[in-house]
Amino acid sequence: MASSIRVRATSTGDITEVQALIQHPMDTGLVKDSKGELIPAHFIQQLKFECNGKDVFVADWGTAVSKDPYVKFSFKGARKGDELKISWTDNKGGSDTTTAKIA
Amino acid sequence: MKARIHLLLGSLGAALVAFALASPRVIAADKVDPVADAKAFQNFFFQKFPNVKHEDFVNGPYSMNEDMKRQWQEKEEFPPYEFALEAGKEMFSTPFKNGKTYADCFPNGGIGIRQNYPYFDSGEGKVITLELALNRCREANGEAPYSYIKDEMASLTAYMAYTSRGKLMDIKIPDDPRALAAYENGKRYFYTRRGQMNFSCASCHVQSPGERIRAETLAPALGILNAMPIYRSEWGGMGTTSRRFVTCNSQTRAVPLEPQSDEYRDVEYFLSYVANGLPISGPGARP
Amino acid sequence: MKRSLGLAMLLALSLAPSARAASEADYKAAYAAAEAASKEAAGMRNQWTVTVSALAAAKRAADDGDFGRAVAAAREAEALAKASIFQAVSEKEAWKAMEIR
Amino acid sequence: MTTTPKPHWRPHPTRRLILQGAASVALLGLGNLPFAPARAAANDKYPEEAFRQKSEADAIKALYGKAAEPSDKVKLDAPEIAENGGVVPISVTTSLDKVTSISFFVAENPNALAASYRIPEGTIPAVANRLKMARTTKLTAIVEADGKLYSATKEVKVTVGGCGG
Repeated sequence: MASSIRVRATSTGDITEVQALIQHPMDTGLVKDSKGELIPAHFIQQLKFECNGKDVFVADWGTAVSKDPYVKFSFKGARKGDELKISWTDNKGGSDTTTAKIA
Repeated sequence: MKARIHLLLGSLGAALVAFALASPRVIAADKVDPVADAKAFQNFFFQKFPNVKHEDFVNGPYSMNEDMKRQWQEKEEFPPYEFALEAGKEMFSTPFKNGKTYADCFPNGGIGIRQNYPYFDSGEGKVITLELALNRCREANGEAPYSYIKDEMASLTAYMAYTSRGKLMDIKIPDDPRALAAYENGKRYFYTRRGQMNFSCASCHVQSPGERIRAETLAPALGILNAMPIYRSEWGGMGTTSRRFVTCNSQTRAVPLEPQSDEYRDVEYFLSYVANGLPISGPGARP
Repeated sequence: MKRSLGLAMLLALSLAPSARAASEADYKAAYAAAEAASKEAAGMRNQWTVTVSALAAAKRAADDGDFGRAVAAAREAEALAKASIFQAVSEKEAWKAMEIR
Repeated sequence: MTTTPKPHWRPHPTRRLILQGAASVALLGLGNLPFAPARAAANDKYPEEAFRQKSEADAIKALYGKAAEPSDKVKLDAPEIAENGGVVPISVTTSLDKVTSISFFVAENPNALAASYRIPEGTIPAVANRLKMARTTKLTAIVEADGKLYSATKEVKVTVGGCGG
């Protein structure tokens, strides 16, 4: 199945802008389902972006991050064609990783 | 809520009067004229909201409220319906067990045709919506039909809508009395009050677009289906036209009809026809 | 909201039996009438969700043996069903008044 | 156990791989250790303790261990009325330099700390994301620059969704 991470990385001059959208329920553990039972907490805790072997951005997330989370940031020091590695881990030990070429 | 009750009693009273006076004159004057209807419908909104650009009406509540429009535009940079779009594209090209694909069921391979749906099928004498056509295509190829309100149908219609983005809505009413009857039935459904709240679609989307009902900013009825299917933050997921109709009904405390029953197909026919000339903007993101 | 529910309750009370406790027979009669009205409303494709829940509440109360509450709920369901029938009949023409011309 | 900071010079490739290997192993191992020490967020570990705090003050103390002072160099952008409490687009930018961390706190949420970002050297100190807000609340963004904390706060109105039924 396609990766749960959608990334757009575009570089203009020395600055690379990165946008990521991740498919994940981000359940808070405080919501009840239709049968009235609590849906257990299930959310991404850490999201890491690496480029050229260096962490360029690390996110620590709590339960207040929206479902199908989105994040945007920019960093310097990368060029078109460099590879960006994105990986996340959630509180249930789930994880996913993908790579994207900087356009 | 108090106002609603006066409305309830008031309209029941008025209805009594109208009912008593229903003289032939009212019936005779009512020749069905969709062209005139569409013009009057669009002018009503263009005059009520003079500074909303005509094509902006398809953006629903965002055409009514600047602060919300900014939040929407920010979300549109990387919209939450991205996953449904990609899933739809994948499903659209995955062949059925018999080797055929959806492209074989639709004109132009299903690409860029959403603006012609729903259409009136003279053979069957009924309105065919995009969702119905997709399920019929599945059944014709030996596949089980999808639920009309769940994600698979939303993903398929999302992809087909995306391939028509920007094309102008172009719904035809053939010269067939049954087509006129279906259009009129859709119009009747749109203006008929229902549920204990005694609301019709028009009570919210014609009388008070741009205003709030609790937290929701109401969308104008003009172009209200152009963005379907929509990803609603409220639902935390995709919603087809069927899901929107069913939930709207239950919110007025009316028991919803079966998805794709005649009334729903006809009201979709009416609403799409009067939005002719406005661009398709699906799939959409909504509050 | 309160007014229309009050209206329905008022309607129900006016039909209430004398002071003696409601029996299962009273409940069966009240429920049958409510169900008939609800079927008619459904037949006109204009059923209200509150009618369905009032009918269910009547059945639940009867199952608990509380026939007083069951009769009241059935009466309310009947009143709501009748209101939705009235709405459907009057809207047959009334909708034209709202049409954009 | 702390990972050695990334040296500026290009270390011998295999040494770097070993370092990276050690770092990722450390990370996995410490994923959900109960006693994560409440030290500055600059290290690799997930600030479990800070995310568990209810109030904003406790969360800031657990995450950074020091107080923040409001600064107009921190530009926080958030909607006046959230169209939907579940998806509130917010973003922060700052003209401060040597920024090492940016965090968002939603005062009225069950747990105040919503998200915390580590900004390595070379990354622009600006973040945009979408948060959940339980009800009308104060939203605070805190930027850690050169070891000091600077904050900006805005109120976001959140209303109950749905229209009846």
